[in-house]
Amino acid sequence: MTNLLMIFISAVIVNNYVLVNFLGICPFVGVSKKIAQSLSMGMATTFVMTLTAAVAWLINRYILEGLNLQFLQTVSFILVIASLVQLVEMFIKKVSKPLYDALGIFLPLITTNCAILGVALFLVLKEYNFIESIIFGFGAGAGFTLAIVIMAGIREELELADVPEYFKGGSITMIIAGCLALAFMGFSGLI
Amino acid sequence: MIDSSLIYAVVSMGGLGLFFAILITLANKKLHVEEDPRIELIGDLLPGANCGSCGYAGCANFAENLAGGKSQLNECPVCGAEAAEKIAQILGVEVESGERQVAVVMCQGGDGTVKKKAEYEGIQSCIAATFVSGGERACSYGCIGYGDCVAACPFDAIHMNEKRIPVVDREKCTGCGKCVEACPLNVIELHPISHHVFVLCRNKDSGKNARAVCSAACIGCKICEKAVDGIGFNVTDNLAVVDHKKYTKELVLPTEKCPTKCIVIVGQADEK
Amino acid sequence: MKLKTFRKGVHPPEYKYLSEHKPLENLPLPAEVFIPLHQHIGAPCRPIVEKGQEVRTGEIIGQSSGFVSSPVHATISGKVKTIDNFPHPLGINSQMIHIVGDGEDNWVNLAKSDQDWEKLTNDEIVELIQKAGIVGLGGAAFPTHVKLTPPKGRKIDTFILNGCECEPFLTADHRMMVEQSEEVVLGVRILMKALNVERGFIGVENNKPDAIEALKHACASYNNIDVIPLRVKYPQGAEKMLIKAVIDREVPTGGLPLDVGVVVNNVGTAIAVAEAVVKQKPLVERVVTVTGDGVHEPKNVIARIGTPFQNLVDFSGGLIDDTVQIIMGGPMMGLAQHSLNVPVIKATSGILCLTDRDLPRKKEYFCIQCGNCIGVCPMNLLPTRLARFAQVENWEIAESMGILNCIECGSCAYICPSNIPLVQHIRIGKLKVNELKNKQKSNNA
Amino acid sequence: MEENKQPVSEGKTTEKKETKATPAAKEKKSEKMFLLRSSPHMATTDNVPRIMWTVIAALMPAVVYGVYNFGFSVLLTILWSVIAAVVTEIVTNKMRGRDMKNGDGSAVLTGLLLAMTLPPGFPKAYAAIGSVFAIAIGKQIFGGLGYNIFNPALLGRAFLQASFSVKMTTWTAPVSMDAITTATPLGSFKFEKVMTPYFDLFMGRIGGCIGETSALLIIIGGIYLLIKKYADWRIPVSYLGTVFILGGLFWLINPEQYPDPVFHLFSGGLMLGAFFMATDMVTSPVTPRGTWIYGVGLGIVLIVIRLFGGLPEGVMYSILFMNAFVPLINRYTRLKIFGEPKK
Amino acid sequence: MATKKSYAGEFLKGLWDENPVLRMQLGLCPTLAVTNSAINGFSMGLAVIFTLVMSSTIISLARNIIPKEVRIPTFIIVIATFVTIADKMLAAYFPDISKALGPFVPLIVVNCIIMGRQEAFASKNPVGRAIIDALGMSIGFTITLTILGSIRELLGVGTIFAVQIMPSSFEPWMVMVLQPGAFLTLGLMIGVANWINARRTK
Repeated sequence: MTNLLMIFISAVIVNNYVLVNFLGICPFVGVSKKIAQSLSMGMATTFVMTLTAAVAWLINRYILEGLNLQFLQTVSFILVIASLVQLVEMFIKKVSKPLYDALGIFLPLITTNCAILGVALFLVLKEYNFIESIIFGFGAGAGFTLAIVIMAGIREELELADVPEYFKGGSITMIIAGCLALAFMGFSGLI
Repeated sequence: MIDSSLIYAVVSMGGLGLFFAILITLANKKLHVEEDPRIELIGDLLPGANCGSCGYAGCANFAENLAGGKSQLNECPVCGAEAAEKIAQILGVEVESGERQVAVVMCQGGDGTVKKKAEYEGIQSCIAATFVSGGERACSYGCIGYGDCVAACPFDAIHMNEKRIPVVDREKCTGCGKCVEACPLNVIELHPISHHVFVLCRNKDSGKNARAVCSAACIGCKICEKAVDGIGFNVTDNLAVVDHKKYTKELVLPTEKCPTKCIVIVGQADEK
Repeated sequence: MKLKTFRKGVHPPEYKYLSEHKPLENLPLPAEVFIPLHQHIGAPCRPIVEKGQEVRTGEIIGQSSGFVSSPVHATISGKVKTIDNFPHPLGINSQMIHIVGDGEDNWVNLAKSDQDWEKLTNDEIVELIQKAGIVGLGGAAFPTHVKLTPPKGRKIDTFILNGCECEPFLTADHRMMVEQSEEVVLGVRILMKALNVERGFIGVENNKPDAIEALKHACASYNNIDVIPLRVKYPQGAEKMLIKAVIDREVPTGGLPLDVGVVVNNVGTAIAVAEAVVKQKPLVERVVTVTGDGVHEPKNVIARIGTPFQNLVDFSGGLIDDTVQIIMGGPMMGLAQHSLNVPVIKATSGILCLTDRDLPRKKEYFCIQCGNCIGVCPMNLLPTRLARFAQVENWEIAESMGILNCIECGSCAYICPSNIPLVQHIRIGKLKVNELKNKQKSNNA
Repeated sequence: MEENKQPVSEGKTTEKKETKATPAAKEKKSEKMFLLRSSPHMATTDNVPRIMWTVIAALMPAVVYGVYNFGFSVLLTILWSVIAAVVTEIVTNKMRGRDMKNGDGSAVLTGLLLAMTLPPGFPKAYAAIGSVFAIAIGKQIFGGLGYNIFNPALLGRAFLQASFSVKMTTWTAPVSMDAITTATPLGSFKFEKVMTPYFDLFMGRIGGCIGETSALLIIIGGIYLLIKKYADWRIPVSYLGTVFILGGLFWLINPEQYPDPVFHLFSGGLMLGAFFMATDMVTSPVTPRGTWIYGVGLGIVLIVIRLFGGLPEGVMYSILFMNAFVPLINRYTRLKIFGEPKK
Repeated sequence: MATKKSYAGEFLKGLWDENPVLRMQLGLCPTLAVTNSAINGFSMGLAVIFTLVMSSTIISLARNIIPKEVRIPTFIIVIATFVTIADKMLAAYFPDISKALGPFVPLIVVNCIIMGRQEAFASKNPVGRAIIDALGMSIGFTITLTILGSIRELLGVGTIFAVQIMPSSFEPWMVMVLQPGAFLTLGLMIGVANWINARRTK
């Protein structure tokens, strides 16, 4: 139990996906302009990450390891992720329009989010078991959500600020991320 | 050994691929949702990298917003010029019928021309000044001079001259009307670009009062009306107005005759 | 005992000593008056006299058909010289009737004797008040008869007389309460009858002990009227704050005092009502405090409406050379004037002449988010945020944060250490938000 | 008030009557221009520079004690830091074409606060680097004073901590007395389980950063600020309160493993952080409810880092971490508007 | 194709005008993650050059036979194949670098630059152009990464490409090779690039 908690906290804060591991930076910069939007994005990502973690673990264990085909990791993971995401998107779109508007629209964006593939690759690297993998995927998603919502809050605030012309947009976002990374360094050694 | 792993590889990847390909194709049929056909067309033209740089949730979402007229094409930093052109065609950006409209500043009461009535201190914006007796200029009809219109113009087509009266660049102006909205006293009007003769004043006070506050004010003396035999110029409420319907180029311009020189030919240069 | 008051607010220096002990004085009859046709909230009047026409004092010269409107009367007898646009103290020029006096002050026929008002019906009282052209004399100039006619089904149970005069410098109401306390109480009784209410309160800030004393004495025999001393705090005179302070009811957002069963009126209004109902005398004059370091001799003057400010300032000894700013009303909410040629209107509670000493020109700094403005906003808004959202033209968020609830009392800008013109920013925001709302409404319709 | 009353003659009024009829005549008459300004026309005498300098003054007892405690050389460290901050402020403002008359004292305060959180033996040049970073990246790049998200001084310190972590954790003994220990009380507890006497903690007879040793003097300065209302009392109360309660809880669970709450309060940079850093107006929430949330969050993060993290001290990180949440807190803790129905 | 650029133009746009990192802010994950030294940044750049050029070639050649509906999965598989090849090559010949880059080599698959170029360019242009475009883009990417890596290495360790540059008295700013350093340096670089661009277009 403690072990699972540790994995979770580690994924959320100590080894935050965005700020410490540099994964999922593109959506982190792109979709962090509005709090509401980034929250949806975070939740959608968390959902897909959890799902991916489970499926990737299964594929890795029962197909790749079973057949000794580890070199196909990248290809098979990305294939599975892309297909899964597309299926989920279609499904949500059909089933619930409000849910689709809130979360579904972010799904295509998530396919090419390296955080997702990252989850799959990391959990193989760290040799987690099935439950651990799911917790890890969920934690990584939560960490992503945390970072992107904080960033969106700050960026909405900076709409009101007099940021120098040349540093607007991607530049100031990176610098804020740097400051956040500095702040998150306080948690190093926590786990 | 290599052979067997090769076979396994081909079989497993092929199997996975086949499995998902069939699944997606089926799902696509079963779960299809009707939407604006333009969205798909636009989506095809967008880069499709789903990078999120536009700030939307992926290309499809961006396409939806484009089709809904909620976003601007230039928000996508990846999209090339060609694609942009084609998308613009799909969107069928409405070509306005009739003549191009441009903004005209209906006031010449700049610094030195209009009397100054007080010192104004506070937010340097026209709308803010309207809360405080309309700022420092004595004329309560004309330009306040803090440039809200300049700030409102999305095309950089309006600028303050040295007398703090806005000047419209008729080339750049698209007639969007943002400046008209921004001006708290409605000093700026939209007119077809072919109209060149204007009475650049809006002061409706009696001639005496108007002249007292501004040396370029229309004083309602009706000289212009007489000069063109009442065709094209009308004086109502102490203010002369050009009737562009009746006004023709053949008529002698009363520009010179106007005692305060408030009848002005605007931007005829661009007609050449 | 702890004095009643509302939450938050500020306490600026009072400066009342300049004029609080100066008795009311009658201004000599002006040689000419400019009577604006728009002196109240609501539809402006149309002139019903013509150029050259002879008028007598108290004659109706401007009338409007709208319900939320109030007639204007000639305030001196003489001849209408012209009807034209002249500078108005509320800002830009507006239509006024220019009367040149004959120096005789001939009145229209007034009632010979005092009317026994207690026999009148409510409607008759309200009609007399409307005919007399009475509007809120505290500054808002809302037609009084409208306030006295609550919509059907609304029960008014309390009347509050606003004797706070929370603006610094101003002492007009104070002097009236001291010198005309009997009439004030009479006005309260008439208003209470018109409204059919049993309970009446007179809220007076504790810095006017003589007024409290006089009023207590005057209403000693009426046990349904209480004088309530209040802690000195700005903006206690704002209706919503006063109701909160006196009877602890909170007017809902976007609502009016009548939503909590209360009608609030100003001291000057009460006196005007008393005169209008008992003597049938229309509103032709009001008390104006002429004060500030910029005049030689601050005074409380009874002036005819339409008298140019210049006359009042001259009567108070004229301006000193250092005067830099003329304000109509108090220093917190008053309007800066660009000229002394504007006339006294029904809403002119004071003419404030300030020098550089009172008005050091302040430099604006960046907002440091100190939150002082939030600590004083009586409406519990976040002024710094509202102003910022107005500055970046994010009207939707500004509206969602309640920008329309701002009463523009100026407490936030007063307390701001960065000297940011918060009120001005918020005013722009309110204007734009209202514009947007109207646009949406017309789009939906 | 002067009493030289001018006679108001009849003649004067009639004279006016002629000149008043038209605006034209009016203009000639009153050449003097009045000032048009939006209400309110009165303002407090408070202003931003005064606030900044008051905070600096409130820090002075602790600074003086720091110099006394650690020797004259720390004064030079402080000077280096302050000068670097001011120079950076001037240069960056010039680059943005801003009016430099806007000297508001905030750069001095940032430099001073940064220096106060450095170890006494910290190289002066590095202190200056920290200051430059604090002003340029911590403040100016966000648009200058009032727009920064993170406390600039702490951001500068975090930068130094990450860059020169060895130097940032090398403590020199106080020179003013027989040193009890060269390590900070928190460090010695965390790594050696050695307690420091309360009285020394309270008075500042301990090792530590330049300006954070004497809890007493910091509290005096802090209370002065609270009285002047230049700091929000809710923040130190909720911050210290949370640390006390949470620290106490853990202490009750296992007194061997975790220090007692009083030790938590008076050790490390908590007092300085609670009174001077967390209360920084720019980077703390503006709403009352927001400040409570902020303070409690600070306390939780601090305890977590102190008890479970790899570092002995977490004041700086707790404040920086919570700074990041301030925009969200501000957004979601709007006050109930007067007359708004209760939810 | 109204505005057809010259081959040189097609190549140069990747270096500056459409520089993937500085101007379009794409492919940021590897940019940040592997630039703690110049050599790492450079190697990542090489891997991207290889992947982008190869996959662009294939996709450009096959652009007329790939059905529209499944083009994205097809692209992904093609890219993933080359990424795996690059990964294995690195591991075989430069095990140290491969270790340093860690999972970021396989993560090239989901690098927006590569996907974006396939969608926006290679799938619509003949093979010659596609290769030139891919070269321009990936070299622009490589140069940016190398510069970023050099700055961080110089300040964070005192060396560039492991050659000592700073005097020995220089105490390295450790933060520069850590995560905050990556974000901050890139942020400042983008800002400076914006500034240069503004000056250039003036």
